[in-house]
Amino acid sequence: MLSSHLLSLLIWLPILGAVAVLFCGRNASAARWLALAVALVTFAVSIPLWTGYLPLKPGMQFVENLEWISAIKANYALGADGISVALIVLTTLTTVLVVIGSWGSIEERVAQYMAAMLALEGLLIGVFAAMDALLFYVFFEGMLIPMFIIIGIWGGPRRVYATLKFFIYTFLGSIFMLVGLIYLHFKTGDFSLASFAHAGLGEREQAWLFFAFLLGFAIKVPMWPVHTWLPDAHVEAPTGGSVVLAAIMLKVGGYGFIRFSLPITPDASQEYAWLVIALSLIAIIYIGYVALVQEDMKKLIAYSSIAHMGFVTLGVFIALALVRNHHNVMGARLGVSGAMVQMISHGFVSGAMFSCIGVMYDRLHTRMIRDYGGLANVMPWFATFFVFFAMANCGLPGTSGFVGEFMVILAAFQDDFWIAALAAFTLIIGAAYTLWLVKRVIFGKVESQKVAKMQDMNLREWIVLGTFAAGVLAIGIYPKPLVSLMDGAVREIVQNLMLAKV
Amino acid sequence: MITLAHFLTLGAILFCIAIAGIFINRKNVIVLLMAIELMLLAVNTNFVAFSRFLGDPSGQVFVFFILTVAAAESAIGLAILVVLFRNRATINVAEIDSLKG
Amino acid sequence: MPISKTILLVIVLAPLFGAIVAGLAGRQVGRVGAHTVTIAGVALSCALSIYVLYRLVFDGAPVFNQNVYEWFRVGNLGAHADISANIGFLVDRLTAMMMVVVTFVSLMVHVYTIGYMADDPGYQRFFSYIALFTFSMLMLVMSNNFLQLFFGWEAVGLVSYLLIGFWYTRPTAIFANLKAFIVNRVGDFGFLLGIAGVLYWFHSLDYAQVFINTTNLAFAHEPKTIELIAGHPWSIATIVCVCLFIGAMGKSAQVPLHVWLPDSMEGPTPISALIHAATMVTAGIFMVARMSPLFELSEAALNFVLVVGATTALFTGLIGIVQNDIKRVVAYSTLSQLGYMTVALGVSAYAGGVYHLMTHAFFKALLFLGAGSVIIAMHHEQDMRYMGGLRKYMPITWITMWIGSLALAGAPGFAGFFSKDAIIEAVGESHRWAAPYAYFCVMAGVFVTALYSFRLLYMTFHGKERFTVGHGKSHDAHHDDEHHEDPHHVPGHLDHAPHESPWVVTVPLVLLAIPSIVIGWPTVGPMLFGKWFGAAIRVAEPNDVLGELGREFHGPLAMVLHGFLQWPFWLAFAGFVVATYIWLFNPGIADRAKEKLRPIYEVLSHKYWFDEVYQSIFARGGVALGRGLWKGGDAALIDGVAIDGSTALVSRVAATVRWLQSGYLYHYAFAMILGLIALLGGLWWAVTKVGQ
Amino acid sequence: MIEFHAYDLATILPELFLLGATCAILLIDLFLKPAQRDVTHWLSIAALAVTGMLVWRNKLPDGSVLSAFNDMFVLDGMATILKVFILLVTIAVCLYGRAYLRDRKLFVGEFYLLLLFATLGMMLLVSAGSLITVYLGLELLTLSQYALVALNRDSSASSEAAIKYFVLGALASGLLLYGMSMIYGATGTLDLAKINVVVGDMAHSPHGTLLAFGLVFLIAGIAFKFGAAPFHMWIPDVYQGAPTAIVVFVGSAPKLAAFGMAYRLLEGGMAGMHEHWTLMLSLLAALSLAIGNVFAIAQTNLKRMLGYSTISHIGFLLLGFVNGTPAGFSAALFYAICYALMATAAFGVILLLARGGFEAEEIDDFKGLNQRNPWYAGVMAIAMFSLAGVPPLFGFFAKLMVLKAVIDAGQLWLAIVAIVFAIIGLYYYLRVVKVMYFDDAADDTALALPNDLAFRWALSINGLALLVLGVAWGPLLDWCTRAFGA
Amino acid sequence: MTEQLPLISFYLFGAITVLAALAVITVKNPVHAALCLVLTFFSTACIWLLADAEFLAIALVLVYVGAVMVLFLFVVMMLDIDLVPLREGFVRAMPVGLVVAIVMLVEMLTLIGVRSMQIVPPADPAAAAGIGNTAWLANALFSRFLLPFEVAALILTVAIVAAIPLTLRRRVGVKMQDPAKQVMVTPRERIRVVKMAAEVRKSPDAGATP
Repeated sequence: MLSSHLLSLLIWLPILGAVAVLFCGRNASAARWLALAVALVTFAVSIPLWTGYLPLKPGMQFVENLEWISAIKANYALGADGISVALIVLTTLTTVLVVIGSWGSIEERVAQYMAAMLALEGLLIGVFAAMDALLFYVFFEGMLIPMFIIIGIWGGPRRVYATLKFFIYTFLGSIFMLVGLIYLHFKTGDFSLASFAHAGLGEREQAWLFFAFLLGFAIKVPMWPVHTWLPDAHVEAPTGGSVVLAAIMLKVGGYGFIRFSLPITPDASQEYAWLVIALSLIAIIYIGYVALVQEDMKKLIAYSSIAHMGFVTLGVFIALALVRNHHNVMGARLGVSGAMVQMISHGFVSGAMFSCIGVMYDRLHTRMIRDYGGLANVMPWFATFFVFFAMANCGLPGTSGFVGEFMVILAAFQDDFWIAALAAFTLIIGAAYTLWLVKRVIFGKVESQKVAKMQDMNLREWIVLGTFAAGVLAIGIYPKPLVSLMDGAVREIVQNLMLAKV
Repeated sequence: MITLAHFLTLGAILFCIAIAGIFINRKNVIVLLMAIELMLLAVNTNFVAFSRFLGDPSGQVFVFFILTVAAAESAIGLAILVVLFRNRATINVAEIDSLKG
Repeated sequence: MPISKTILLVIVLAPLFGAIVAGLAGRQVGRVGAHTVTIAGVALSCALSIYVLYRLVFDGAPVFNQNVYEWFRVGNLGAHADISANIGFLVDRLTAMMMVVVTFVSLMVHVYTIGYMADDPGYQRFFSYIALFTFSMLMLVMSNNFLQLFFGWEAVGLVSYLLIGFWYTRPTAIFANLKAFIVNRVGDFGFLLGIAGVLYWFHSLDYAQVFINTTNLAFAHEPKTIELIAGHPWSIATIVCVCLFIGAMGKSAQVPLHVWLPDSMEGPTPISALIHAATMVTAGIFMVARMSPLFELSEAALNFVLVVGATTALFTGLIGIVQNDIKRVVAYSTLSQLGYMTVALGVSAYAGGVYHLMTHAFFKALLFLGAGSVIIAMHHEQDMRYMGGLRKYMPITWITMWIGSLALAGAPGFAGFFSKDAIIEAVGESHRWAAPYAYFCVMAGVFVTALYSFRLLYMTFHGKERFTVGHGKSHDAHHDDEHHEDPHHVPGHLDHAPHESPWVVTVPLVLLAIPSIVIGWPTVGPMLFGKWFGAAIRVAEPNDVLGELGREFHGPLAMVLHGFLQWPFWLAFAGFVVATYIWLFNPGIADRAKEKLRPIYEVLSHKYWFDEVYQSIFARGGVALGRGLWKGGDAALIDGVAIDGSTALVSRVAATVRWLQSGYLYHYAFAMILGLIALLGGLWWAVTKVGQ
Repeated sequence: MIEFHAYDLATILPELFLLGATCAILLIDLFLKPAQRDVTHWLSIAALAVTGMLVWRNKLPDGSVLSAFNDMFVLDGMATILKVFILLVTIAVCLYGRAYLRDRKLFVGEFYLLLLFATLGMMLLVSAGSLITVYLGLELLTLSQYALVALNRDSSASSEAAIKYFVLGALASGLLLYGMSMIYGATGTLDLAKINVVVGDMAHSPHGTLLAFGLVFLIAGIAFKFGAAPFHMWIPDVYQGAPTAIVVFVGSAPKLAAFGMAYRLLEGGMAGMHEHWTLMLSLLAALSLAIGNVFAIAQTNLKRMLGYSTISHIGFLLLGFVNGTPAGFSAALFYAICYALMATAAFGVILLLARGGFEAEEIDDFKGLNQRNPWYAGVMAIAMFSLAGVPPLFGFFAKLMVLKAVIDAGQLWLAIVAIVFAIIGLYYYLRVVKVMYFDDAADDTALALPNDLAFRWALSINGLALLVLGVAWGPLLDWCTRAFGA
Repeated sequence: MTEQLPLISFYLFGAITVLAALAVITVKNPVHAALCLVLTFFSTACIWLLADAEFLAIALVLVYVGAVMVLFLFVVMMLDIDLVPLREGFVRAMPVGLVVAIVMLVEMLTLIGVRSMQIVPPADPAAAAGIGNTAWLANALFSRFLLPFEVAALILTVAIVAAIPLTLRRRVGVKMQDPAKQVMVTPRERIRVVKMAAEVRKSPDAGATP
């Protein structure tokens, strides 16, 4: 019973919890505790999802399929494969950490904040679990609202600009996708992803749909040149918002490529793989250079997120190139797996980095690099964590940051030396901007009086950063469980690519 | 003999005069109401003509109703006009522009 | 009986355990606890390494090659089709030798550190780092696959980064460690590509599998060349080897990626000894030797190696002559010696390279620790111009430093002699097109080496004391090292007379001095000419220069005697004489020579302007580029024009067109009529169109 | 001689009841003191409710059509569903308006009477079977509306709005009548069913031109009732000028009636000219989308902004017609219902905030509403997001169905136009949310709400309905689909 | 000649109609405009007579001229509007108005296809049925068009309900007499009975007695 409705439970528990939290009204502590309880329960519920998933069993698992709108054959269809499971668990875990992390940093309208967070969690899980295009779209768009509220209410000075930009940007992308979905419904008569995948589309149709999807997901990822909403959103968002945004929301884009572009428009995806690959490489290098010169820590990390997500898109589409140009199945699977690992890993690393910045911000209320320096003197433990996460951010082996990039670069090389070379350039530029940040923030003498007064981490921050660190280290040292969790799904995706008429 | 064309042409001419009256009129609103009456007159002429030439009474019945409604309409219109005048002390069309943009 | 996996695991994990304890629980266990646990760990793994070496060499235990656990696997079709990466150990004689060298030197450094860092607040942290380094280095040398190799490769880089920046309040230190890491990353960039190439072309990341596949006929059908630039087919072996060697260039500080090593001297001296002399920097040499089966496939790559090595060997040595910072002199000599090793690799004399690696590890660690001892005595004064005449204060250091320098200069009989002489001979034997150039470089290098080695000795231990003791006034305001604990320090001014360092410092010196003298005698025969490494190093028949030399080899003694008749010896001797004349008898010459040879001096003292060029092109250029892309690309174009521009346009349009809603009735009516007319017109048009 | 049958009366029973009730209320109201006006209020609501029940009782089995009074009056699925929602919305209008009217000394019986007459007109309109019934129902509705708009006779704004509305409205009905005369001339009958038959035959004969000519005028009249560009000019002025309590009405129920009228005239009468009117309507729709959204951006007055947004929504609604199949009409009907609900919710909040002497109609009046009253801020936010068409709210699915209809019709360009302007439209809806949630209130005191529980409950339910229907909109959609026998 | 008479009269009345209509929208004084409109109605009524719609012709005259136009004139008089400023912009608007009207007219006539409509009217059905036009009309009106007839009544009600509250207002301080009140007066509202002390006459010799 429970296990058969696990996904529904995961979606609706947080959303109903959010409603409950709203009713806490002005009672802040009640709201906090209730939110934490809900988040923890949700996380607990997501564990059996992970343990109960059978990696070798093909197809979706935990499937639920209820009729929703009979007139247009839109169903409440849920299901999860390895990739979804991984992302869902990441979501639930991150939400717990976010709730803990914003315990002290959010002072006003706590109930609304926590409620928004929980609602966001539910919607995100919905996105990762939806097997029906319309349902997916509803979650996909719906999650804009809580994030809009979060950034707008608890954000920084330019929050209005940032949040409007965020909303309209994303809406712009996804509404074109909507047209694509409706067109597919026109072709197939229902909204299930499975039947979309067998819509029997012509070349031109596929091309149009591919670009519709591309716009939608590229903005979410985000890919160059539609990335500029992200830095603004991150800079203005409260810490929790940034963490969720970076750790999970961006993943929706990558996930969308896997779920929509590849299965539905395989030929067009292969046709235009070069384009996405080019954009990904631009993201990796161009954005790397841009990150180098940021003066605002959050902006820097935001840009580095874009660069890292570049590896996700690169991995996915390099797989297409491999299948088409070389019929290199293993390479393709390596690339896709790499991309997926990179998504999970980036979830941890970027989440951790933003949490670190949050820790600093709570003390000094500035994100400007120049206001810091010499933190190692006053907050040694924090410095340790920060350097660790920085190393993960520049892809040091032994941390999760390395695994995905490593696999993607290996895969890229199988397609073309130069693609791999350009991608591998991240080793240099990534290290440059990350470690330069470390140098200016953590090392050096304590310059300002304010810094001198900073206290080392408290228990809550310990829990948050500690958990992130554990995840980063675990994936870095022993990625196999993660990879094999997703391997089945990846295999099917790549096989579908092989089946596609080329 | 008078043909249908005659009536329709007359109706069209009246109609156009009415329309022209509505938007070249920079004078008081009453003239607008009159222009509207002209327009209805044109319509009625059409109906009468058609009814005659089709040998079917329903056209003339329609005219009957139009006359009725037009009366009611002008009553309300004039009432509104009075209210307007009481508020503005003018019914100059060119001065009724506080709602715009 | 094979070696048990448990032992190897203990060897690797013991230092890690120490590191974790000392690092995370440093405050709890305290200083003593920290150094006890780490030293215990390293000592344990050192002992076990020696045991493993013994098992391999003397009771012929088979080579150990097993996976510990699978890191990831993509696919489940079957062993060959899948792409999998493992963590595992490959222990043969080469590995074992490295293990011994690493753990032994590391142990020495641990002990030495107790004294050197005695009064440093970061004591525990330091021990944790060096123990961690030992772990990483062991992972590197014991790996049986490229993934783990890369892991160790980057891990040692990380530790090196942390240790160079150990005194993180020093601006120069944190600049140096950033520079070191990034330059290393440039190398790793190539290295990673090399690994990717290996996986692509040799279908595995496992050494053994790869080496089999290089010769495997199963892949004979695949192209052996590829056109990276259209029209220029290159052998894939060349590409792979060059990429891998770029990694080695970064790690082993070969020109032009050598710039980080001298700056790394910002770190505490034990680190310079352990990481930047004995072990980490030799990882590149080890890696190339390990990859000999690959490199043997590509003449071009080996020529490339040869040229790079030779250049490094000579030109970095020259810089050493003009340095005044005692540690930097030693650093440049390290660079030069690494160049020698690389040259050896370049002429396929892998054994020679590795052999020099070993001997060099001992005497260079000795020199560094000696320099450190001097620095302690001088209260962290590193400028040799404020030293002199120290020999009567610190005899042990003095003697051991002499031993080290002689070994370095290749005085017959000392450890360095055997290895270096062999390399030079090998270069002489080699037929590579780059060999003559390399031969000249290494020959000249010998002279240069002797020159700066003895210069160092004389300026430090001999001549008159150029420092003042007690409360005297400082003599010149020249101040070239800005990194001191106490800002009130006046160069060359000591509060009390220098004295010999404590035993924790001197004992390692002595223990390192012994092998610096004797290690050559027993080992040269087997290791250089005796195919001692067995299958670990594979040399194609035509390239086997060491084999050539081996035929003339009649035991160490003969080699020593023969050495006296060789050019290298006389060149070294000449260097010794010149050094003696200039820096011992009439130091004035040095300054006059400096004036005379101003241009050359400029070139050398600016280190060929490498730093300046890199700084201006890559660092500043990168920042400028980034700012351009940010302001110009993101801010101006994408945001300014596309995003905000379009919104601004829309709202401006809205603000203007809204007045079409003029508020006038007749305009409203007019709009309706126009709409009507338009529709009628359209209909008319349609009708007439249909009509025709 | 007078011929009609009992079942005729049975068929129009709801209308008859409403008529009787209205007359009764008219009389009762005469004898009420202003203090007792609530009696009228509740009586009217009761009358509307009972009428609604009767409509429901008269509901026909799917697909069957019943006509009375020599086909002057047609009862079918669409009529039923439209009447139900017209009555619902009108009840909501009564509930929302009371406090506002009372504050402004407008709490008079005429308001309710005109409202009831207008409702009657709408009910007649949506089940009109003949051009005459269409015209008379329309006039019954519009005349009441003119009077309602002018009801606040001391306000110069509302009288200006009224005169504009009146003149343009009269012009529009003149156009409509002219079209009707042409169609009558071409077909020789006023009976829509018969017209449909004749048109089917003669669509491509030379008389076809005459028909098309008449059709153009019909379209103009319909477009005016909807407020589709370029026949939209009255909407912003009326929305801004008229008392809010009346704008709630003008902005909601008549759109449903207009839908019914359009369907009766176009599909019920001119089905044969299908390709003509779909083309014209698609042009009007595109223009409305453009004008509505672009003009709305520049507005600072919320009522006026909502007026322009109405125009854009009408553009969307017309897209459903463009498809021209039952699926398309049901999508359009679905959209009309959805829009009526959204509009009532949005204006309801404006009414809630308005107090004696203070109209909460500037967007800035909503500053910091979230601090002052989170609940109704939430309702307004839901309404705004729903109007903007953000899932999971009702408005999104209405847009979805319409876009689907358009794309099924192969008019991809229209869909693209629609979404491009939907994105522009998003901006001004978000601005309202932004003002409510992100800006700080001028005074942070809790909001003083009118102590009218019925109003507050109704408004809350209205807001939540947008959310609930956003999740479970299937049944309503099915109902709409069945209404067209698809 | 005689069979040409209707045509001639049509042209005559048509001309009057058009000219009067033009005058309606152009003349300066609204009173004149109203009177021109009356003229238009009269001539149109005549034209309807030519179309054998006697009842409607009369109805037009009665309803419009008799009721509506009087109402118009009444309002015009009531709101005394100064005429001078009302000429502004008229000349500016004239040409464009003319152009549009002409274009409109051309389009309409073409699309109606007046050429193809040279139909001669059939015999008057009413006459054929042997009844008058009114009866003919009434038959239709009260049988088939019953429902609309009722609705028309409704509309008139609405007109009343709408017009009264808009225009009727009780001004304070208006000297208006209310018959109801006059009837319902009671005496005590009209006369006030005032009590006052009786006047005592003083005798001249009153104080003379000792």
